[in-house]
Amino acid sequence: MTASATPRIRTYVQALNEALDLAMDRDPSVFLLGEDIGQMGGDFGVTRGLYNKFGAERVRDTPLSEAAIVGICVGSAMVGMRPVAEIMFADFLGECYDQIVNNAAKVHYMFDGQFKAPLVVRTAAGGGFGGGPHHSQSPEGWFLNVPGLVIVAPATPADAKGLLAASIENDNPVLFLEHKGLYRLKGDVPEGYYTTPLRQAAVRREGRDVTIVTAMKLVQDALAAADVLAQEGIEVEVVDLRTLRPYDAETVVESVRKTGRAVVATEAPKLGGLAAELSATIAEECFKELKAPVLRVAGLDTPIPFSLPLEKLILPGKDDIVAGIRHVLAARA
Amino acid sequence: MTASATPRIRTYVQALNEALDLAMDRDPSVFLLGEDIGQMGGDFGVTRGLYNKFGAERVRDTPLSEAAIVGICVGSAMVGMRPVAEIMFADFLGECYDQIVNNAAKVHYMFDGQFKAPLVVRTAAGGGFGGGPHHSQSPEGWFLNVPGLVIVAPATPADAKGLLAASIENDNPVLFLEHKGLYRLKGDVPEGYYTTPLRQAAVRREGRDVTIVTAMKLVQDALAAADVLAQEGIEVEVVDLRTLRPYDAETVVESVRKTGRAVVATEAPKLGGLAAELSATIAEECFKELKAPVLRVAGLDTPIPFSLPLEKLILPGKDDIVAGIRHVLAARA
Amino acid sequence: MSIDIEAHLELFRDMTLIRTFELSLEREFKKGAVPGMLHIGVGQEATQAALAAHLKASDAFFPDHRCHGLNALAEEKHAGTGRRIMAELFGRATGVSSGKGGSLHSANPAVGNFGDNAIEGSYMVTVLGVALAWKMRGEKRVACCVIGDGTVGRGEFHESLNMAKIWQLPVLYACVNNGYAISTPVAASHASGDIVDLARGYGFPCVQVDGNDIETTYAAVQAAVDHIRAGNGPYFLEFKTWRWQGIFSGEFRPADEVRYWKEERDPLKLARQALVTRGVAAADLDAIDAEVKAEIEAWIQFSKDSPMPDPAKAVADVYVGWEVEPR
Amino acid sequence: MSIDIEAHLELFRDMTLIRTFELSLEREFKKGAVPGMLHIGVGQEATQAALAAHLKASDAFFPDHRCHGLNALAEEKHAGTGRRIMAELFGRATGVSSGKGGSLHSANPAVGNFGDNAIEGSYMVTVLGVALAWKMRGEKRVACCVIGDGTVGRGEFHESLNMAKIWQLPVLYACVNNGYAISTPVAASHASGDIVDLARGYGFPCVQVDGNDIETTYAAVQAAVDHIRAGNGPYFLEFKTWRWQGIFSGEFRPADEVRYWKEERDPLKLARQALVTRGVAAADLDAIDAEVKAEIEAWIQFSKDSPMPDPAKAVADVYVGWEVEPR
Ligand SMILES: Cc1ncc(C[n+]2csc(CCOP(=O)(O)OP(=O)(O)O)c2C)c(N)n1
Ligand SMILES: Cc1ncc(C[n+]2csc(CCOP(=O)(O)OP(=O)(O)O)c2C)c(N)n1
Ligand SMILES: [Mg+2]
Ligand SMILES: [Mg+2]
Repeated sequence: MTASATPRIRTYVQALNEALDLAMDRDPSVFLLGEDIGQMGGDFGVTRGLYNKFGAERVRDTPLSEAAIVGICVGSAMVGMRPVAEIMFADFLGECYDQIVNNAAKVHYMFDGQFKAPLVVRTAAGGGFGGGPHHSQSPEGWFLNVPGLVIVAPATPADAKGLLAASIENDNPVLFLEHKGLYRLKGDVPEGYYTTPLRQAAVRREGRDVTIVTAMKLVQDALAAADVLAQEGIEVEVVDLRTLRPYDAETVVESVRKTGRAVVATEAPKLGGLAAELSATIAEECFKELKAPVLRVAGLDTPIPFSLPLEKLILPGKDDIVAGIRHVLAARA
Repeated sequence: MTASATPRIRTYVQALNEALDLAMDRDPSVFLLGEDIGQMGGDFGVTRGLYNKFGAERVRDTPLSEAAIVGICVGSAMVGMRPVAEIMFADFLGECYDQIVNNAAKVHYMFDGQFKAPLVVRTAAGGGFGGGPHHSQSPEGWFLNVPGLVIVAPATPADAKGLLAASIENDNPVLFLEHKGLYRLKGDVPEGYYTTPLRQAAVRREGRDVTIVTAMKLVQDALAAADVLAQEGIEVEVVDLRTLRPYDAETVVESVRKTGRAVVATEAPKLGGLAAELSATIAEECFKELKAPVLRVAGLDTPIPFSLPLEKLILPGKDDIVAGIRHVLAARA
Repeated sequence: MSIDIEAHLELFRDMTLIRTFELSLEREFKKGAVPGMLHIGVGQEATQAALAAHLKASDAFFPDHRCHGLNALAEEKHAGTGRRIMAELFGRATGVSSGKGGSLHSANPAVGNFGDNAIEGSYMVTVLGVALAWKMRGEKRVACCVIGDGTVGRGEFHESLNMAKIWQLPVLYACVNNGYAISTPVAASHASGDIVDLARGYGFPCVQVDGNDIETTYAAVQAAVDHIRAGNGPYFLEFKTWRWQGIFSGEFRPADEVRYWKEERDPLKLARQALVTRGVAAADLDAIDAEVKAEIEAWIQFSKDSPMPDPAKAVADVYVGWEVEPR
Repeated sequence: MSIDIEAHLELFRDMTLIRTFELSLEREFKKGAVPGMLHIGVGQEATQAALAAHLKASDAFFPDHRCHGLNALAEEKHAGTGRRIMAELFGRATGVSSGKGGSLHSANPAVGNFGDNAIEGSYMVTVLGVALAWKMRGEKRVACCVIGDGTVGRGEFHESLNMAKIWQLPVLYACVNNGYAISTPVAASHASGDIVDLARGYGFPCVQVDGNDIETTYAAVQAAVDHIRAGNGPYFLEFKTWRWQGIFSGEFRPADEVRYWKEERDPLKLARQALVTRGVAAADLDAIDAEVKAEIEAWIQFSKDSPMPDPAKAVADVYVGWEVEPR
């Protein structure tokens, strides 16, 4: 997409809504299902207006049956539909884990390519609002070791629209993570239908001193951190992963080969998550260029507590990224 | 445990059975539940004889209700029982994922320590026998990013017994992975009740040239690989992780600091799994000492196919470990 | 089937407490003093008061997201005051879960409160474990789970009722059918708008009752608890009721439906009428009302005056016996 | 209610094929020629033959782990030969899933076979999606899932039946109640040993039939499929039957039960008797038998002669359009 003369400012929620609206206009096989997505427009308003426009057949309210919601996606996708499910909170993915991991992700492979599962499971991830242990998690780590699955996670309104459209067009099962802390974020969103390619990271800001690789809401925090450090003359390169599985290791590696230093940041805990994967790949691929160990900035190794001051301690933010970058820069080659 | 004069040879299955038997003898709050674990003794014979000895109350056959099996574990553990569930195949953990991740792993934390969840979910993991995509997976990666959960995975008969007893004694929820390829493995198993400490890796073989960090069946493959390489004068140190979460990073790091080179090996795919975590931690902690990038030997990024020659291509084994070690040794510092 | 007047008055008082608790809480929530999400139980006081009346501290209940009132009553009855439930909602150190749980995860096993699980319905299988332990140990206790009509959509409904039956477990299912799951009408979600129709196949008593009449709910819970304590296995109660809270705070239901339930079926108003008919002076009821209001304001003040949790709590109790690194 | 003699003979032949397929397969399995695990459908031929008779290539069925026979019949009827099901079990390139699936994952959508999912019962919710798509597109097709009595323990049973009803989906539930899940008797697993008791609450037709009498199963499937095709929504059939295979290969059931089912209720023997009674010569039936046996041996030979899958298949089709690195 090209930058338009006057920016077209929309929220992340509006951008997602536009993607659904346009995708449904273009392709009659696209339909939506989930809890309270109809008249109510979903818990976060992402499907608002679509029920009135497309009707109850294509914007389907379901019972609290998360396993069935994803099962229906797989079955209908097997016969040519393009279902887009909303799982109200990402924390509830545990209830349809089997369907995602053992059905959606495997149906193409285990039946020798005879079926495809072009479905999208959209869900609201992330914390920071006092949602407590069951409404705040970042679940990408739960699914990172699952071949066959695609995980997409936009960090800007423009990407929210383009990546959702691309996910719906894609022939693979996509777990689409929307960070709750981004829903109200505003940005320039091009008009009309467009797709943003999957498996391509975006360099959000160029810099030569250190690379930070991250995704979702922390991209915004990383950009803010880069602003702070820029005042000290430190040039931070910010890589927004966008697709988390399978991901664009080339862009990541190229950036770190240039800067020689890397911080990776995720809201999820450090142990066994996306941060580990990124740190491992960077260390393996940039062995010669790395001037300091990769540093993981991540959520603490705990569930997410309700009380706001505690939650703030658990989840990483701009200050932790600034501190992490300083640490990595302090290390001598 | 000390080595006895005459070895007491038992299979891994027998060792597990002894641990259950002795734990039930010692502690009336221990009980077993799962599908066909009663009269039949479980799909792999791990509970054989216990129904006759302890009766239907303490060795409970259940319906095919995996969510309920784990839910019952959590509920009974909250009021002081020590349930040990058998989930017939690890692939079925998807059906009780919510219970493990959002209930068992969080009940202690989110209610401020007022409940504990001292439960064990035993399950048969791993491939290599033509079980196909739903009976062969290594699921540790699904759970590695889940704070509050303990993951234990014995590689020898003696450890199978000691680690299972320790898991039952432990006050945390334990996911206990038994590799199907080890069930018939024989080894010296000490008599009587003993526990093998959790969170302590075992150095299975000492060596100064390269460290291999692995777990479960691949420990046996790594030892075989070390034998092969020893004939060329290459000394491989084999670290058996034993507890996969939270794990013994000290032993791993200490070994790699000594050898300067590391291979990590898992049957599960490389992307986003245990191999990534180990590679990241080694690279971060042994930055100065590493003479070559850490190498991940892992399953290919695919579901597990049924046909044996295909499965053999997907899953790593001794030869892949040998090749991996050679590769790491070939890299100049 | 008339309750004695003392008990009836106490139930009226308990219902008043729930109503006041919830409305005051909502006021504070709207002011921004209460973080997170809020689901309130106004309109459903008769089911919660009846459960609180019959469950002992040695029983267990798994509350749902609208059970602040039940939680507070259990605290009052068995620990002297309900203010620690309020404090939990404010995320304070004095809350029952030290602020780590909030509205959706407040527990206190000492009063029988086994905590909500915000994954709606997941505790339908957890409750089996509690009940099984008690049965295995020969303890005559009741394990109750409160579920909404929407929650019945979860597969665990089936796994739970089935296993409760085959093992004859002492489980009380208290299903609060308020007609909607968020915005979705019960009949659009379920093969039957009467949840008992879905439960009956499991072969244990399933009884549907008017959830807005305290005398009815009180007697129904009594019968259920007696059945269970006598060792007769599980029991399913469906309370037909209605919640005053719409979608979060917005109203979406037909005006005549709203009017009917709020004006003709308000459980508090009905209870007041019944008591007046039994000869209680309106002034006595007003006095109860005033007393309860003062009490709740005191709880709110207590909550506001309470400190935030100690930062060390953030990394405490992840594992029993093992430390987690702070930042 | 008598079927015409042609159809009856064909059903006999189909049942004979299933029996022969399974016994020959078991023989090869015991020799080590067939890898993995094996569950065979001997004793349940009448349910599978009846389903195969009424399901069209344009319908969909999700077979369970004992449905090699149904799978093979669907191949025969709609693709000319069933040998690619056999080859799949041998893990060969010529198998319906090119050897990647095996016994538990053989599919061929061209004949309506949507594949087993070895996570028992998971396809109870997948089938809803197929049925929904057809309903949305106005296609008058049937989506069938075959489930065992044990599989009914899964929570998805509830989610599936409930949603099939509320959306009036064209789903045929074919529940094969053979009395056991591995070693566990149905009555020990379920609130009722009659699965229809658990299904009836959802408010659509639930019919229990003798699963060993081919005339009964044939008529029952006919009625169900007619109902569904006419747009009347879901239908639940419970076939009361018995499997000859015990726990894998060991027998654990009471001797008189075994004798009863094998001698008095053998569906093949019953069908033979019925045909003889109808005037068919025993020699004609023997001829069918011989012909089928030769056919199956040819399928086995075909399987053995077939190559193993191309190694490139190991990394093919993980993602549509994206490559996965080989080793
Ligand atoms: C498994 C799960 N799915 C969805 C939600 C989101 N959610 C919270 S409350 C609710 C509606 C529950 O309806 P009901 O059980 O009828 O309770 P009510 O709010 O009417 O009292 C939903 C969908 C959740 N918390 N858990
Ligand atoms: C979810 C799940 N749990 C357990 C198993 C293991 N398993 C395979 S077949 C089976 C028994 C199934 O019983 P039933 O449905 O009655 O079928 P039958 O074998 O009697 O035909 C079990 C427990 C499985 N494959 N999937
Ligand atoms: Mg409701
Ligand atoms: Mg069965």
